[in-house]
Amino acid sequence: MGIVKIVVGLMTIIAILSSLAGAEDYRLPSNPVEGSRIFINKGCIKCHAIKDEGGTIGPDLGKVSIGGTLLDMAGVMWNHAPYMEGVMKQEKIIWPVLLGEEMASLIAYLYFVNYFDEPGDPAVGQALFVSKGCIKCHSINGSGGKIGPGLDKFKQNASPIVITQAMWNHGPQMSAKMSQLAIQPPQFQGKEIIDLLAYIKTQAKGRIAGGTAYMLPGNPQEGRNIFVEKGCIKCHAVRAEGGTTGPDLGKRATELYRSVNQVAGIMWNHGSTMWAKMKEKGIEVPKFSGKEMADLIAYLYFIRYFDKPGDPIKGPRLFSDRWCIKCHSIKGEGGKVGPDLAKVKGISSPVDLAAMMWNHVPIIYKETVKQQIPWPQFQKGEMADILGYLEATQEKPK
Amino acid sequence: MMGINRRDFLTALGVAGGGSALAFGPQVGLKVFQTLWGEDWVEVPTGLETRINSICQQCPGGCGITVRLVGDRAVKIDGNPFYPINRGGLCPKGQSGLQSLYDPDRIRGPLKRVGERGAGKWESISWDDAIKTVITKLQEIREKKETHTIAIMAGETRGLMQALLERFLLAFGSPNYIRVSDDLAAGPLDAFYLMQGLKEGLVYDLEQANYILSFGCDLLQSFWSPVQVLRAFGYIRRERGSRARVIQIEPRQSITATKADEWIPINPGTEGALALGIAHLMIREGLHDENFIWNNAFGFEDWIDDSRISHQGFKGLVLKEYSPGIVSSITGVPVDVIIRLAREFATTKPAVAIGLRGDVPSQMAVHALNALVGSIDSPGGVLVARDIPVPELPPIEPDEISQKGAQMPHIAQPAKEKYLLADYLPHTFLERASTGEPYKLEALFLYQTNPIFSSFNPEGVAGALDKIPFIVSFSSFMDESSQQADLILPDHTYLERWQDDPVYNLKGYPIIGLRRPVVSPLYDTRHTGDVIIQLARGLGGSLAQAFPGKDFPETLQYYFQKLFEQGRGDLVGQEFEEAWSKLLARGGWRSPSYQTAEEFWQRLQEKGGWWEPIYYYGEGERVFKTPSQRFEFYSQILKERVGVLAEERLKAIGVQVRGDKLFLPHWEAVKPPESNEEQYPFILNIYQPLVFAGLINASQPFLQGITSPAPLERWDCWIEINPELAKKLGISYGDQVWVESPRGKLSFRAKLVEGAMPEVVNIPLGVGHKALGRWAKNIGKNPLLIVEGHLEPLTGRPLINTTRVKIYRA
Amino acid sequence: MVIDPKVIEAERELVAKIDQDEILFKPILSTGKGFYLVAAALLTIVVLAAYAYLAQFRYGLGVTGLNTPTYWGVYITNFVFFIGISHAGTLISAILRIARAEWRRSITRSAEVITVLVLFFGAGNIIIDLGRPDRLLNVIYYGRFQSPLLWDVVSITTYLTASSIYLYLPLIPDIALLRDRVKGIRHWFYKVLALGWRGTERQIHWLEIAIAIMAILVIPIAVSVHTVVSYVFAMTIQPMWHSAIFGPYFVVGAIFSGIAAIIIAMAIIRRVYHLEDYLRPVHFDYLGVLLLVMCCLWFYFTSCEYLTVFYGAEPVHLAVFYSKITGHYAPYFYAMLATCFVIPFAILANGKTRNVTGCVIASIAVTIGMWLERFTIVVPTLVNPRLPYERGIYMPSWVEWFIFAGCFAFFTLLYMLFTKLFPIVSIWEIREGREKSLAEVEERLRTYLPFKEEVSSKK
Amino acid sequence: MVRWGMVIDLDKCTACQACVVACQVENNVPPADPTIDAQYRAIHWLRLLEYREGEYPHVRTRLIPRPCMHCDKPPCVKVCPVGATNIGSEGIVDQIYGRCIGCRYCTTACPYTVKYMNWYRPRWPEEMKKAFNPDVTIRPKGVVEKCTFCSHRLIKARERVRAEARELGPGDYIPACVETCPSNAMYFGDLENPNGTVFQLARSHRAFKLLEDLGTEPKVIYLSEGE
Repeated sequence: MGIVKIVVGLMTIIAILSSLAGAEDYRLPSNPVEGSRIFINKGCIKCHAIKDEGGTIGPDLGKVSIGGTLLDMAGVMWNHAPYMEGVMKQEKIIWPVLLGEEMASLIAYLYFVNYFDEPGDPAVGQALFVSKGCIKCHSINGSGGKIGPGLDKFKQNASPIVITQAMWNHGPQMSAKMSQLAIQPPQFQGKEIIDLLAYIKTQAKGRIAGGTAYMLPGNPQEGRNIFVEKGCIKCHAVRAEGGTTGPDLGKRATELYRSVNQVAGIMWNHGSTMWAKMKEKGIEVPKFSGKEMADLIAYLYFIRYFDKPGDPIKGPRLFSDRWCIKCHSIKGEGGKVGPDLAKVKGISSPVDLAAMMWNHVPIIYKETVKQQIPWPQFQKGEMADILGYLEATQEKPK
Repeated sequence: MMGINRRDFLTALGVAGGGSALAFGPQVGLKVFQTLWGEDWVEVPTGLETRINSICQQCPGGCGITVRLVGDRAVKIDGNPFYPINRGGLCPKGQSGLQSLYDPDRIRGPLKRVGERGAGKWESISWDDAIKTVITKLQEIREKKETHTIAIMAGETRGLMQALLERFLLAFGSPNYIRVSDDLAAGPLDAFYLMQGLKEGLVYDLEQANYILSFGCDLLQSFWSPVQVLRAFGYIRRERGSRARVIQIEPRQSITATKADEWIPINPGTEGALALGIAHLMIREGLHDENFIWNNAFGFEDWIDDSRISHQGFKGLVLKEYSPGIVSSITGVPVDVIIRLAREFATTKPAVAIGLRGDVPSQMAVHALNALVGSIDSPGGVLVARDIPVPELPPIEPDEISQKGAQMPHIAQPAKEKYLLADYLPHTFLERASTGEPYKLEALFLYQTNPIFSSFNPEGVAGALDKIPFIVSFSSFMDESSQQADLILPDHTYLERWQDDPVYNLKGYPIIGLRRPVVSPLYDTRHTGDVIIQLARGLGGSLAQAFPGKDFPETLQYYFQKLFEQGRGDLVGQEFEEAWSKLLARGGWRSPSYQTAEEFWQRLQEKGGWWEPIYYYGEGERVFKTPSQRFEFYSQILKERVGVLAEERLKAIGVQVRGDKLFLPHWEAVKPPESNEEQYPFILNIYQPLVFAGLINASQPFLQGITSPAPLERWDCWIEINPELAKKLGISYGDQVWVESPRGKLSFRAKLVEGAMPEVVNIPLGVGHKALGRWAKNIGKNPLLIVEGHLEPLTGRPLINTTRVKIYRA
Repeated sequence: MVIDPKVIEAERELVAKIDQDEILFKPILSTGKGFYLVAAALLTIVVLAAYAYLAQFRYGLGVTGLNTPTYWGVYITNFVFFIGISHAGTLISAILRIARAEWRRSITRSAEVITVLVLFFGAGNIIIDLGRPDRLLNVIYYGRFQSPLLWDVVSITTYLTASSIYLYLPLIPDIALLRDRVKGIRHWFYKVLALGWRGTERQIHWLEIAIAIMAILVIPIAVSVHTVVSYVFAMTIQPMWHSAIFGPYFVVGAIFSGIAAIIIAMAIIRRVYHLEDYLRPVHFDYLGVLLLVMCCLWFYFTSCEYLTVFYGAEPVHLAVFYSKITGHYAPYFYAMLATCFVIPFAILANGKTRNVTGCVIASIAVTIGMWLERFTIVVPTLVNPRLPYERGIYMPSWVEWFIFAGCFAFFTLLYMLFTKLFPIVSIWEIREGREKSLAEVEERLRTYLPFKEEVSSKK
Repeated sequence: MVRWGMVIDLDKCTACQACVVACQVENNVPPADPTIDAQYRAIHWLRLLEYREGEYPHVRTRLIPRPCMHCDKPPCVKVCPVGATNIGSEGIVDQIYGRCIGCRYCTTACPYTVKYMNWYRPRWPEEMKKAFNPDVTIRPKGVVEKCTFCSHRLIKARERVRAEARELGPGDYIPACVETCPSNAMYFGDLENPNGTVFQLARSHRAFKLLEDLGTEPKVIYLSEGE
């Protein structure tokens, strides 16, 4: 008996792992900003704001960080659902129904919001320009060192990432120059780099041909490709996949869940170490052009977004602990109020399941009230656990 | 989609009462009853209900509209909620737009004059014949190598249509594109040019202002884009956290003054003096924004130029000459009020001063106040709108004749060294052109303008038109000027045509609306753009190559293709999308809601427009295009323009002030030379009610019906007199009163209004047409007939509120 | 002294004629040229009015001078006025009957006829005033009793029925008299209407009871009718309409105008049909006194109404008040005051001027005055709405004037026709008075006062 | 139960009269002409009132848009003899044109003078008949008409909501005047819904009603000008 149980358990684990591994790349959004339209169209905006713009009934989703993995965020949505349902009923707003893809897109968008920098303070930036020693080599408006190029040559309205990208591309040279001149390479903490960029941006004098220099926001999928193509993967692993010279970025995911230029700053800070290592290994330092750096950082930003595979032991336990079993059955076992969850059709990923749960909130809520069941709350990771379990139990069409 | 509507009108007709008639037998009885009863049935529009987004053109405001259609009939116009100019709101003019489409007196096809000019005898001809006639005429002119003798006069038009008209002239070989715009509605653009070096793009960030000091600018009635101002007004009153104060300084208690927190009556034409008085107090009390002045202004303090000559600065002039006492005696505003205004204005930031496009020194005085509080290019102050992208059309290669023709001097060019700031004078050129100065016109094209009605000298303009051998009007309506034309090639109304509508909003960012046909043309009319292209093709040669598309819609698509290629902005959207775009743009990102040009064009039609909702502060280079690259209290541009003039020339153009003062904001009385104050004791103040601002909507009965909120002032024109004064003159409410100026007299119905100054009489402008269909013709009177029309000495722009009149009972 | 027997014979004939009341039959039996001329003239006016109404029917009420906010004008004034006149008759005659005022006998009929005829015009003006006369029956289909207008419909219908019966009952014996005198179609006509009246004791008995019941019944109905008419105005919250005294005020006004109408009618009948013997100065004198009383009462109510409004000084009410006192409606108001009070009071208060001519002049004044009174009640309130609207000045159009004139002409025509069909003075009542009443009055008087015989008999 | 009401914020109102025209277009109200206007017969279901106080230069003018007040205790409904004017269960005072007999008792009883008579058959040029709103009947001559809060829109909104299988929410039903208001000075909604804007604004310290002392209990609430 015991052995059989273990075998079945192991098989389940393998099934879950393989399904999640397959789903991961699929979920990496190509244009996370797309979700902003779902945010508007589905009426989220009536209650929620993003960075001060939008409704005031719910919290400003650009300010509260509900960051976490995709399914964790779905879990947060779920946990607040009864409250939202109440408010929406009061305001006579229709419960928004989401497709799995839409839900993924929406969550990706909400996750992505913090990728964009808060505007820096040019005044602080000006001070940093001096205190970090940039002024020793670079000039702005003719004042400053002549070793490096004048920094007012940047184009007006150019994205700051263009500047950080240029910094990175010239990094090895600068680093060499600095060690030559015995200057300590500057390190940027927190938002310092953003302030500095804001300052440089205000001083930009370059003209833009065609009227614009705006960039499309980073594309994580592209970023993944760049990560591979530019050879980052040779040293860095993401979740154990890749080289081991550098740290596994999957483990540093929280650190990389920052705005684009902060991440660029982190890269810069580690620059001299990396370049040294590369020189050592004889790897050419990768150069970025266009929006490659933005894409790369978008990928790094999204590392944290991937769910860890669900815990196959916790999954079934949650199913009964969180009272799901009172209404739902799996393969005939459990309550008969709701449908048998093993027989639900049209599921290709846990997000589809999450969307389905979300869509049925009003019905489920009514039922929980009727049966006096408390609203099931899911902690970090638990959503992945339970959805993973549910997906694994799906009766796959043969 | 609403489904099909099938509801019968009037089925509930009272058949019950026909009982007595039924005695003759049901059929006969019913017939007799109906004949006596005189009722009829109305056909019901049926069909699918749809909505189409387009752009309003009842005024130049550029609001987005959503037209509700039932079948092929347009039944209601509402604001497009996505459109950033109006956000779903619409003014009464926009609402009554269907009355322009379904106007029974529209011109229904090309007309050719038969009989005397202005006799109103027309013959319908085919489009082919009409176009052939024009081509023949133009070819004649070309053969004579006098291509410069044609001109196009165009009203409020912009974007591609203007580009096409200009291009046509250029390719044909004429410099004479004459844009006639409604100056009453613009802000102090001349001051904007002289002090900031920019000819357009002046916007007031009303939504963020806390204190709005309006010097006679009737914001709520005759601003160029009414809905924007009305929206902003509602917003600053209650929607945002703090409530802005609005002060209206004006001789008449207009609607703006009524709705403002305070109305300050002022002697007409002295607004500039009050502004200088306020400036005096601000400087004296040290309330001005020294930071702004230090960093961004020129000519505030006394200064020494390169050749070591010392010059007076604004500060010195104002402190010396405009003490509150003096200003009070000029303006009639009590000293304590001036002091209060100055302190409030200086301390309630952000504050903004809004003026009119009156005489240049006054414009400068008002605009200088904005600099004194640092409200230039700052939230809640004066913004400089970002450029609207102008997609390029392919270059043209005019032939020799055309090149020569295009290099001729502009026909409306002012006489040498007169009206220094005017490139050309749309208001007076016709009168001059009729004398053969600088040359005679052979052909004139009128597009969206009616100079006979809107000019100050209708008889003069009519006489001038008489001397032009060939006049073509593109008007959809039989207006006064079209009556004088030889050929009328009627355009579609705005609800039947394709057009782009570039405009900027009060937040200073560019928008391009797409106007598209909501109904197929009702009559045999044709898009003027198509006509122009057809003419060009008919004329052949380099002209034919000048136009990229075979007709206007194709050209428009080409134009938007170019816009797409520029890779700027996005389709218009909700407020959130505006904020989101801004948020992205701040970091240098852009995430358009379309990928391909086809998608762009498709979704553009659905949404109604394109925008780039971005404004950056502190772009000094963009905001100050003056020689000093700063805000110039001391206008070096003006100095440069005037510099060449000798003393006697200055005298000749009527500028009394000399020296540095001439280039600084100052005040001088604009006194019409021939006016006799004793004989004509009152000043005539002409204003524009909202419904007729722009002077094109008088033929719409819904608008005639709401000319004024007050009784008995609809479908008519009236004169507003202070009751005390009326008593003195023995005039009572409703009397007919003669208003006599040196130029003539007209009678108006008297309205006694407490909100009129005792020495000023007010008359609304907008009615008094002699044509334009049943709802405009011979309704009310046009006060412009008695206006003297003095010209501003520097710009040559007519000043309409300088006429003195006497009034007496008819 | 010998009297010429011829004279005696002549006198005897005369007496017989008087006894036979020949002169009362004369209008019915012979018709002069004058009648046809007058009738033709009146008919012309009626036709013109009909044309005017047809125009209104076809084009709508726009042909009148009504506007926003003056929604009611001449028609409603007419309505109130005619309903007021209708009180003439029935009420006066009923009161006099119940009071057994013997001088009533020659005037009741002419009064009752006024009532019945004029009611048609009162109600008719309401129908004329409707925007949708074709939907009149909606009042029955969808009638809602909370509307005072429906109270009007009910009370006027009742009143019309009651007063018609009340007119008809005393007419029966006279019809019988006529039946016996004429031949041919007219005989048949009267025969039908006479309902087989033979003048038996029993018939007379029941007739008297019926008349008595109707007389009593008609008084409260009449009072209610005009009260309800006043409620049309008083039940709204409009300034100077919403007044508790409107009920009695209107009733008093109605009786006032009614009496005036009778006097005018009497005077005309007297002159045209030479009934000086029947309608004597004393009748005019008595009615004159009644008119004087009503005149004072009317003045009392009017001053109550205006004084309270003035003293209460509510702005909206004052606006209406001043539009009548000093404003656009002042001419109407002062004309009303003169014709309703000053002129009649001056004439009637003086015994010397309270003769036939005097009474007629006063009555004409009152009739005009009461129309003006209704006009100044209806219109100024509407012209001065509470909110600051334009004050449209109401000027009746030709259609309204034509219909107004038509109403009067038609009423007169019908009245004339009535006199041609039925005796305008109740013959049988005159005879009854002559035969029975002298004794009866004497008998009655005996019950009032102590008489010698009584004293002696008691002893 | 829903009670429809309107709030007009006079502080935001700019007296542009867009509401006036929107109402006319939406409800097929015929345009006047000089004659009709001079006869005081122009129909404006919604119009602007002008109050003037004081003498020059201390003049205070107030401009107040006036739709039908849709009183909870409407004097017009009380007096209608045929029930053509009636108040619905949701508080909308409506007019049944097919039943009205044109006695104009309601027009005289209304202290706000918001009801209008069709003195003539409404006149339009043939061309303009194309712009008729099919949802609103054309009134025949001789009947009284009035502002209905665009109740035909309520009917349509109900149909739409039913098709979408949901309840009527805020914003589903908005009269034409409110929809067009450029300065967003007009609000419309359920006076009984404590979460609604209208409910809250109606209880603001600036709220007042026209002729409140008459006890007609209007459902159009004004917010006064000034701070």
